[in-house]
Amino acid sequence: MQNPYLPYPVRIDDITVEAVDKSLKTFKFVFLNDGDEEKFAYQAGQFAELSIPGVGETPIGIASSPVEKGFVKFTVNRAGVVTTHLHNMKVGDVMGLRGPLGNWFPWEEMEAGKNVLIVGGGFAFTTLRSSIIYMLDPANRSKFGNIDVVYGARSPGMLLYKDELVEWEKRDDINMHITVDATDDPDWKYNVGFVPPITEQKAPQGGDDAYAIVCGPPIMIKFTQPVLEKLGYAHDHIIMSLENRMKCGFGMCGRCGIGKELVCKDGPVFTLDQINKTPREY
Amino acid sequence: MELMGIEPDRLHFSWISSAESTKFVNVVKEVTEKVKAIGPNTHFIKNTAKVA
Amino acid sequence: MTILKIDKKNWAEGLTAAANTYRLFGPVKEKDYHQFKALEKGEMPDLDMINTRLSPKALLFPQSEAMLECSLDESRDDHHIMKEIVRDDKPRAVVGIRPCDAKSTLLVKLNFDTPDVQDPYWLGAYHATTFIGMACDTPLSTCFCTTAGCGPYHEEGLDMLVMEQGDAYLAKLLTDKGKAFAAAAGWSETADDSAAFEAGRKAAEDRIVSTVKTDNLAATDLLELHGAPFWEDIAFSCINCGTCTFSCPTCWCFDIQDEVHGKSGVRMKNWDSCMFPIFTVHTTGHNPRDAKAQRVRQRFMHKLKYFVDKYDAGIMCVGCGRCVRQCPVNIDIRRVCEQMNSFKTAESCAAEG
Amino acid sequence: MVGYTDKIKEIAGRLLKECTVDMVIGFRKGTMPMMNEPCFATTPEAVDSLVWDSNCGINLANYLTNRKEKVAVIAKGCDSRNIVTHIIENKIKRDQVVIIGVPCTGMIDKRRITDMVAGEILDVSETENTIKVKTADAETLFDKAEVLQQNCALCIHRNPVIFDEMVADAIPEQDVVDRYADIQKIEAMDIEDKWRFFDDLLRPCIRCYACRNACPLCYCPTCFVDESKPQWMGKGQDPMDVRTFHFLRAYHCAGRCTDCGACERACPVGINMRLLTRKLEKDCQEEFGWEAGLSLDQRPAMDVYQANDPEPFIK
Amino acid sequence: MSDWEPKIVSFLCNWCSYGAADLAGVSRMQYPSNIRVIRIPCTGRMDPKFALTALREGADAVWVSG
Repeated sequence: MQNPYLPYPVRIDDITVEAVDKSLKTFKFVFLNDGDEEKFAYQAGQFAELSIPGVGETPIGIASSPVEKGFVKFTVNRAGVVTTHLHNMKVGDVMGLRGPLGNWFPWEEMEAGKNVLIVGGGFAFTTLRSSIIYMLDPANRSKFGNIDVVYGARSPGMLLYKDELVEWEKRDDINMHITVDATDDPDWKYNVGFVPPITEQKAPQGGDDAYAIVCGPPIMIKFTQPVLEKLGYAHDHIIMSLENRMKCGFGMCGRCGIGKELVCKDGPVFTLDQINKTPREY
Repeated sequence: MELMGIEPDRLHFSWISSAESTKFVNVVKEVTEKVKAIGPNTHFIKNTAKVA
Repeated sequence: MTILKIDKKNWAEGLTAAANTYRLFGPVKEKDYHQFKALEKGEMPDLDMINTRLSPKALLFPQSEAMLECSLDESRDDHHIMKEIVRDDKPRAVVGIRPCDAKSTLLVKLNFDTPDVQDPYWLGAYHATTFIGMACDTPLSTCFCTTAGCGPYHEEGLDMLVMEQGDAYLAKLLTDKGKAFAAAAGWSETADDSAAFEAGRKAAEDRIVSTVKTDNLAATDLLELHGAPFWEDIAFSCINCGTCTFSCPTCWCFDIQDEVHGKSGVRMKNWDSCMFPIFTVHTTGHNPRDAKAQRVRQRFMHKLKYFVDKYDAGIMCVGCGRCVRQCPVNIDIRRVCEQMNSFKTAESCAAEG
Repeated sequence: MVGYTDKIKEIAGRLLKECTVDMVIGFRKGTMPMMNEPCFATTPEAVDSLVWDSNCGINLANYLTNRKEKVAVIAKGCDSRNIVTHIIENKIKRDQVVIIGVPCTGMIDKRRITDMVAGEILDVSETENTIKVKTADAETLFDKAEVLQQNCALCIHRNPVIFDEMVADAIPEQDVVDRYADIQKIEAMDIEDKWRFFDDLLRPCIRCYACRNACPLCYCPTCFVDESKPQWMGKGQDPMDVRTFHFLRAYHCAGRCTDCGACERACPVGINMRLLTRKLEKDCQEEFGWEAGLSLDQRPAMDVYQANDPEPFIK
Repeated sequence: MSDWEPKIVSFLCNWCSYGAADLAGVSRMQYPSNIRVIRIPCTGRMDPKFALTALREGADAVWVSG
């Protein structure tokens, strides 16, 4: 019987500081035992538990994409005991990784030529980056209609994966709308303003073949939801990734429950009408 | 602490002004002697979590 | 279904015989209440009790159990790599468990034994344990097992059901685990006295005084029940201690904690309770269930609504009455279930009115 | 305390009718013998579910912490002292609470009675100083003084020290000769016996925190047990962690505890943790001459420094 | 038992005892090396949690000096 609590040993291969105030770092992990990477096959939208022996575990969305082989990437915001300890670790340190956990974005439905709108805010852009790279992969790009991305952060320094954002900006098969809440940088080429109004101006019309994936702080989700409804996105086409306190990550310890569903096992990805059927306890 | 079963000599308090370096040295010696007299701490020790 | 007749005289030596292949557990009286404990050599389970104060779930799901260990000593080459702690899954036998507690193991099994992921610690203990149940002839006034999906002579979850008859015991062997234990104990004198079990069951069930109606829990809409007006009144007196969840046989929530001593780290699984605020608090400090009433609502909704909808196996309660007896402020699940069951949503009473 | 129930209903009804308070906190009949459930009444009609007898051992001051609205609370001697401590520690303002004082002749010890009586207790009724316990096949009569909770048997503050209304006129205080006999017995033991005594006392603890949560003195937003930065103690069942928890919980009650017995009453496994808090209460009394919560204008002993504070242990 | 050296965790108040220790060191006075010094701003910062944790982690004695 496979022990679901036992993490795969991994080594930190590379650390890149994402945010200007060093609160966000992207960690690139490499599996120590070669058989583990196949066992860790995951889909875009899933998360995993980063396990530091003697300190604890923390659930983080997988930032690398299933099409990127040989490593797994996570972007971690320094918040609690485990994440602070992780931020103090250096390349070459050994730790653990448990997963992949939870469900993923409904790729089967969306791969039928559907248009996809991605709305991201702050550091919740990790699983969205994984999705974008998955969709832009030559093998998969043809399965989707057009792809729009609205991604906002507090300031230019807080944007994640800046180099990749610039790269995607150049491509023609994806239209990027990057925004920041405010900036005093004169040559800031992109939008300025909060995500909901920018979504209202730039996002395409909804319809039964359009899906919207929304990930970000609760305040952003609260104000983006009416905008998407106005644009005609049906409730079962608005997809969200929820966050809750988690320990086991595979639906046994009972703490991440919202009504009948467990965020870690039946989620973290839910459609809006699923969420409307559960009590607001996340 | 005493009621709980920890030897009184395991806990020392003192009041030393920053000028009284001699008193400091004497108190250190006295405390060390007393602790040596009662031996290592066996009661309030937790080396591994004794659980199921 | 073979039924054995065991004379009380050779009940003790039967158990001692079984003790060399099984590690025996049973109720032992400590201070002023009974508790399930490992029985020393030759120690007999003390059966003159109605039920133990805390549930026997600690036998399969200890309050704190070390799961993984690792060395943090940099000099070793396997430092920081977690290794599973080997469990001693030698055969064990629990003698004297009541049918309601045995049924609770099946409800808890729904959580720890799901098709795609299984908990090796709980299942390892479960498969290694043989449950020797004692039929319950003198239920308490707070027992409502007959209306909570089981009963004083219920057989689900048990490997052997033992019933007292004069100066002998009648033991109904239910599973081959039960047969194996009977063989190890050397009991073999059969007696097809199923009528005695039937009569015993009838008599015991009539002595149950308190009942619980759960018929339209499943039908009521989840969100309506969640927004019902009576939660504030139910939760007022609650002091948010963990007594009800820790004494309940069907509560399975746990916490994972790491502890380091010197150069060795341990990852352990501890009981946890939805009554504690830190159960759901996020690292940012946001707590989805911040108010006391939300937490009390979560406990009863999970037991009497979410579980009913999710597993469709009745309520997540076996009616043992421990939470009623142990609650320091006497919050009574029977009264809560009554209010939840008879809760009329706005439009349904309009329809009737 | 037999006639108190009607007087309490009358006062509570009046307070609610005149809207001097938004809510009255009291007890309602429990669903089990010797148990009552704290409840709140907001309408004059709801008042007749209120009840008062010798099973109201839970401390109602616990429900006053950080309350915003105007509240009436029924308080026996020790509860009223806790309300004084609450007011001194700014957990509630004096004008915000109307105290319905109850001269208390003691609460009965549910655990001891259940232990003395064979079989399940079906009903318990009481007269002024006798308790009648009915089981399926027997009926026994106890003298109330014989089955009191230990803290009520030793209690020297049965009349509330602070009140706005009084349910009955004051009753004579008990003059208890030696209140700390059991503590002195433990203090006389040698180190090894003390250690084993507390090892045995705290072994059944299942860390459900009923003692901490039943106590009105414990209102920290994050208890030291739950702190993770740094994490002071383990969360498991290691005997040292259990002992550290009980040690520090009792330590926080030094000079504040009124010995109402709610912690011992709430404990599912019946641990007599009051031995720790009463040791501290004894020290406060002997060294600082201080008893918790007696008057609003006197600062607690642990909160103020006097030149003549005894400090024999400082070198 | 003779060669056993006790480990004493000592909480020294930054201004008084720590100053005295500093003065003792400056004037080259010899004192036993069993004490492990933890500097605290003042004995007001001292807390029973510290003493208990020290003993639990293996200290043989705790010395608080203001």
